Amino acid sequence: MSPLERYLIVAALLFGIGLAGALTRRNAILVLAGIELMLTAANLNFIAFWRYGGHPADSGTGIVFVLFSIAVAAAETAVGLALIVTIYRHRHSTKLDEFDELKG
Amino acid sequence: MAETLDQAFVLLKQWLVDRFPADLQPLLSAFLSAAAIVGVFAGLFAFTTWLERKGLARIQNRLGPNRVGPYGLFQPIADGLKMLTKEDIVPRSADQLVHFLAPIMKVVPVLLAYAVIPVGRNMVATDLEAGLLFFLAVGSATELAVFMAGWGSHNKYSLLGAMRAIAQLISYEIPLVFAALGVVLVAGSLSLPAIVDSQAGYDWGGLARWHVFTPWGLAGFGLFMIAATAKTARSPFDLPEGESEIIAGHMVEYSGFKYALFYLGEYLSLFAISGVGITLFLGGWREPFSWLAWMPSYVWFGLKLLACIVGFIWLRGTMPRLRADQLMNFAWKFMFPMTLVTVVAAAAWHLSAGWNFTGAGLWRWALDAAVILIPYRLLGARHLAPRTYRFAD
Amino acid sequence: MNWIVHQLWLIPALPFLAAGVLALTPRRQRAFAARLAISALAVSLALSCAAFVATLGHAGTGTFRERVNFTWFQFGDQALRLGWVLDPLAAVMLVMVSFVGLLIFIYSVGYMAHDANFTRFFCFLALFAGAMLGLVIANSLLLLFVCWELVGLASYLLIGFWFHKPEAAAAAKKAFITTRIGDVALFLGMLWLYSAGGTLLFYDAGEGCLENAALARIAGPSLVGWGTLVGISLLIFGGAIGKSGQLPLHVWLPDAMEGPTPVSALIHAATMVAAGVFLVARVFPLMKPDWPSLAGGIPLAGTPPPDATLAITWVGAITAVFAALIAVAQTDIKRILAYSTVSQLGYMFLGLGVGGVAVGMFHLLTHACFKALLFLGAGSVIHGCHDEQDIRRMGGLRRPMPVTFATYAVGMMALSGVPLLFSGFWSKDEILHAAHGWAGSRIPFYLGLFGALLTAFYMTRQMVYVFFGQRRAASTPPAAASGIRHPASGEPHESPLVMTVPLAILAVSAIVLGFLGTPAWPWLQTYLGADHGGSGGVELAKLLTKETLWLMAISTAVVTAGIGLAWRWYGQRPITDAGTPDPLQMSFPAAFRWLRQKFFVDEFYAATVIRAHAAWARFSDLLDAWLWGGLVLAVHFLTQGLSWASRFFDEYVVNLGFDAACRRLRRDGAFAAGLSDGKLQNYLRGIGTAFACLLVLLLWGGCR
Amino acid sequence: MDAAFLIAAGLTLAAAVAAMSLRNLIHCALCLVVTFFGVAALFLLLGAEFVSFAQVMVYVGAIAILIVFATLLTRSAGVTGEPLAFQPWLVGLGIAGLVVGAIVTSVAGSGLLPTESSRIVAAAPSTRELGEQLMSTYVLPLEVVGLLLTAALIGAAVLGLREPKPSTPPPKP
Repeated sequence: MSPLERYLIVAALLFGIGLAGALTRRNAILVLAGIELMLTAANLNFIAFWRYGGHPADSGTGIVFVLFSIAVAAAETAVGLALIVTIYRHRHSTKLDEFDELKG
Repeated sequence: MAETLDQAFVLLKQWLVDRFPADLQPLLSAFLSAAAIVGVFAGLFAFTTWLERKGLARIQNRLGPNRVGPYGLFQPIADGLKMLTKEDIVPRSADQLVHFLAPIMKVVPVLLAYAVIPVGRNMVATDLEAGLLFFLAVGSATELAVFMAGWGSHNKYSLLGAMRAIAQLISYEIPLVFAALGVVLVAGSLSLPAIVDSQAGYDWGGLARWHVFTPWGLAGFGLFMIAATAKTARSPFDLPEGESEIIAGHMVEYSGFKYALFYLGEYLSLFAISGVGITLFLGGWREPFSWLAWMPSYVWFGLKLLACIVGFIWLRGTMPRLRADQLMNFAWKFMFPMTLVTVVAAAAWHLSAGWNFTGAGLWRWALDAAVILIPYRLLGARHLAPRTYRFAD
Repeated sequence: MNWIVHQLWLIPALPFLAAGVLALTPRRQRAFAARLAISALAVSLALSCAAFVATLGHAGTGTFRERVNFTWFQFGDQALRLGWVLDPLAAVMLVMVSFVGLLIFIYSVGYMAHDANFTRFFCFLALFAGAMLGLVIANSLLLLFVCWELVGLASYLLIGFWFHKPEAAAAAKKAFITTRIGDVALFLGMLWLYSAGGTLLFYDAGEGCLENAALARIAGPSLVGWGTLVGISLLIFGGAIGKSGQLPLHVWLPDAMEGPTPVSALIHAATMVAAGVFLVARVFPLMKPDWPSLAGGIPLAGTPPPDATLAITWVGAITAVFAALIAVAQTDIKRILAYSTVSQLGYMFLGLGVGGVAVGMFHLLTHACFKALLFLGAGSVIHGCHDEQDIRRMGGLRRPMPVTFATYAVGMMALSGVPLLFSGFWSKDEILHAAHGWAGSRIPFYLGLFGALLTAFYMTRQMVYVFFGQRRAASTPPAAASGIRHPASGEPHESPLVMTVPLAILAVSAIVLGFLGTPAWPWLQTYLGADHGGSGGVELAKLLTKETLWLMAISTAVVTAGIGLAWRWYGQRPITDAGTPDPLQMSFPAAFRWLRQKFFVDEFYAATVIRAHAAWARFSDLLDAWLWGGLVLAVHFLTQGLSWASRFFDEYVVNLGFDAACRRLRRDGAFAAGLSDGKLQNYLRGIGTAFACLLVLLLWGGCR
Repeated sequence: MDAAFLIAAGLTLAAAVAAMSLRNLIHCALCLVVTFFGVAALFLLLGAEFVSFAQVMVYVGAIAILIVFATLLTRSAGVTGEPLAFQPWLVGLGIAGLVVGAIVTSVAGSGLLPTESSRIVAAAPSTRELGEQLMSTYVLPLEVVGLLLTAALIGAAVLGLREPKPSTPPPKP
């Protein structure tokens, strides 16, 4: 197994764990945490491809992409958590399956 | 001779390492550095507790420790023994694991931070390229330790104290980072040894070219040190402990050795952040005047560190504690914009480095000072004005 | 090159900066506003003095002229270059403007102390001073023009400072529009100059438009070239006429009295009107080219051809007398001074025309001092009398306001030209002397003498009205409230120290300044003439001859006659009641009416220019209402008809099919809406399943 | 090297599983922190020093703290009685398993991936080069990210503000 594949599989597992968490947990905060895990897995992929991807001329793109991704994750978490807190204020609950106002 | 004296510790370590087989050498080298750091700074911690108690006593017109040893010098040892022999109490309702891990979480990152601080010429444990970032990243782990202690104790005072402390730490982390950013901008590197090197040389026949001797550097140093005071939760920013309001904040349920670890962690982070402040603005281990170059570099670092510590002690003895809203207002309405301004000023300084016409130096100074002073007047006037109290009206 | 030359831009920049900061300053920061404006101008004054000293050191060795030029922007191969210049002319103007300006600033602190818009006032003042200083140092006609327009803008803002007063707003508009007429001429002249000479820089290492090479290029070898040069000069002079209130564009200047008094002082002494004179002095080589030295030769060999100075001389001389005549019959204290300014500006142009730069500038400098003094004195009087401006309702102020009286008397004597001790005498005498020696005609000289007589007469009349006799305020109620501060009844009082100290300083300088240019020691003439030496009638050797002494005797006699006449009519029989008609009115009712009504110039303009304009506007309005309006209406109806048709088609043809489609869409939409149950994780599940399926499909499909 | 990788990867995955399955939310958050540290370690192993530190700073220093705060603000800390998940939790797990399976299969079976030998190990960009790239090549994305962060900051602050009580309309005169 080449080093790249090792990292890719770790990232895939991390992604799967995050996805499973996001799909199965009721608490909105944990769902958000699961999404963070998925993002992190993506970042790991970026770095792994940057390191072993075979594009020597491209010295910084992977890193820069991950930096942007981290920034986006930070923004997403901030807004997401603010939303959760606001919802909690109105509904006194953070259970995701109780929020279905938007159903068709 | 001076050269040898300067490199004494480096040579000693080299000599020691050379005794061993090549496989072991990197490991041993790292171990020796770590041991030296832990030993020296733990010793400094002991000394500082004594110095602080003595200093505060002077300020408050009393004697301070004077029973154990000459001038109470062995007081820290006695304190340490007492701490070690105390009963380690864990509340029944506490989260055992978190409660146990919190003090470790506090001390370990701080010790990690020392890895990148150059304490002398060629005396840095690891010269990371992103050393400053490493320091800041590791420093942000402290907040977690505070939270773990506060939440794990299952005590409302400790939780309140922890929340307060985290709010404060996060708020002051931003000015801290921005104040350091100006130096990074001018030095063009995140590596702390490289930042020290960027302050090499002398101006005006003998005055070192430290960043603190520029308008933005002076402002940045002040702001950095204020933020550092808040970040290490020292007076006047010691709200997280606030013994008169929330007893001792997140540490209320700790006793014995764990409490000592918290105490140690606080002082170690104080030294670390002072060390970084020195590195960023005060030229690190460099001497202030060219004719003082004969003194070993680590002596200079130690002297500066001592000066910082004394400054902190003095501050603690002088200033009253802030209120929580004052603390936040100060952070977001004054510190944050001002540090942004210093970044702009540093950029202006950097850009104007190429000026060469008559009076360029003066113009540069005036411009840079104006960039800082005008926003300072606009921002500071409101905060530094004499406070008027409105009683129930 | 001296360091000050490089930093010369700071002189106008500092007041500009102060104005900019003040524009953003909240209204309550009064002390800050005053302090900032005054300190900015004080630094400018210090720098101006440094510049002056720098030129001084070189005065003996010939021309001191240092310039800094830079390219503003480049379009195509044409570079638009600006710059600044330091020469004796600019240096004395800088010192004068910043010195007088500074005193007026300080005075304003007292005068405007109760005004709500104190900060705005100082912002405008600083802008005014900065614009004027910029105008002085400009080394390019374009830069000069920019500052010139800024001066106009600032004067507009300041004259209309109390814009809630209709008169003030009207006066501001009048000033702006009237000067704009002159500015159009100046602008045309500038364009012509650029097309003819290829540069607007005054001095540019021999290539500037005031230097011989460029002049020769413009003038050329033919009569056409001569015409070009004279045409450009006359157009530029047209700008000066507008700015300096010469006939026939003088009408705005007296009306500008509606502004606060420090503004009047600033306009009349240091900035606005001086700009016109300075402009002519600056481009004097253009106005009066040194024909023999221009290469190429002149077709009219022998006698030099007439140039623009002819026009300058006549306009100046006629204005001097014309305005002085009007001043005789006015009753508003500031209006008298305003007409006196117009008259004195006429003298300056006369001096420029007949004697060259030094003569005109000397009078400009002395006049700046004593006219600022007079205006500030008048302001002090108005302040002390609780906003009373009518001299008929003053009287006897000598005792309650001693300092004002003393300084005002100095100013009055300087303006009248009382011999030997006062600056006005020397500078006016200089002009008369030059006029006497003018080759063209003797008439300007006689006009000048007559003007001097009138000047002495009306100033004495004003002095007597204001300071002598007895108080007449209570005898009639005040006619109208002037300014935002309503006249309060009460005894007149002396002004505060912040107002009287500038008066005293100005009084001293009104005396001292004259000795810089006496015939015995014509320092200023040599200083300025070092450059413009070949152009004028100043011949230093002859200044102490019999002719000079004779002229001085004549002018002394004329002044004495003027003062005596006025004293006899007004002083000997004290006027006791504000309603009493003027003694002059009793003697010559018809002539007095003409003078009181300012020769009906305003009415004449109203009847001709303004009426023509109004008629044209009415015609345009009719055209708009009927011709274009009708067209628009036709298009309107046409469009409406088309819309009706379109709507009909839309509703009964298109919509039928569309409605059916919509119904279908709604039914299907309802089904799709049922799929989204609002539960977040169900969506996520769907996405995950879809993603997995897609991946499996890809793997299966052999995408490897 | 290999051992380091195994430790880091194992720690990361174990902590991730714990973070997604523990009952106490605070414990979940703390495990999340461990995961992030593990990923940072993986980054270090891959030679991405800067990203590793940035990861620690942002995820541990900011995001984890935010999650903890949100947990405390919504009073969902210490809830132990709650079932692991709601009704069809097996479905969720199955879908996740499907996704992971698909990805792992494609990774393991792919011949497109470069092997280690194809990589000519170029020197990792120094921090300075990284900064220069950010300021030149990627300056536009950088600005956009800055804008995004600002917007997120303002948005979060606005969301977090206490809403004023809906005021009753003033009585009609």
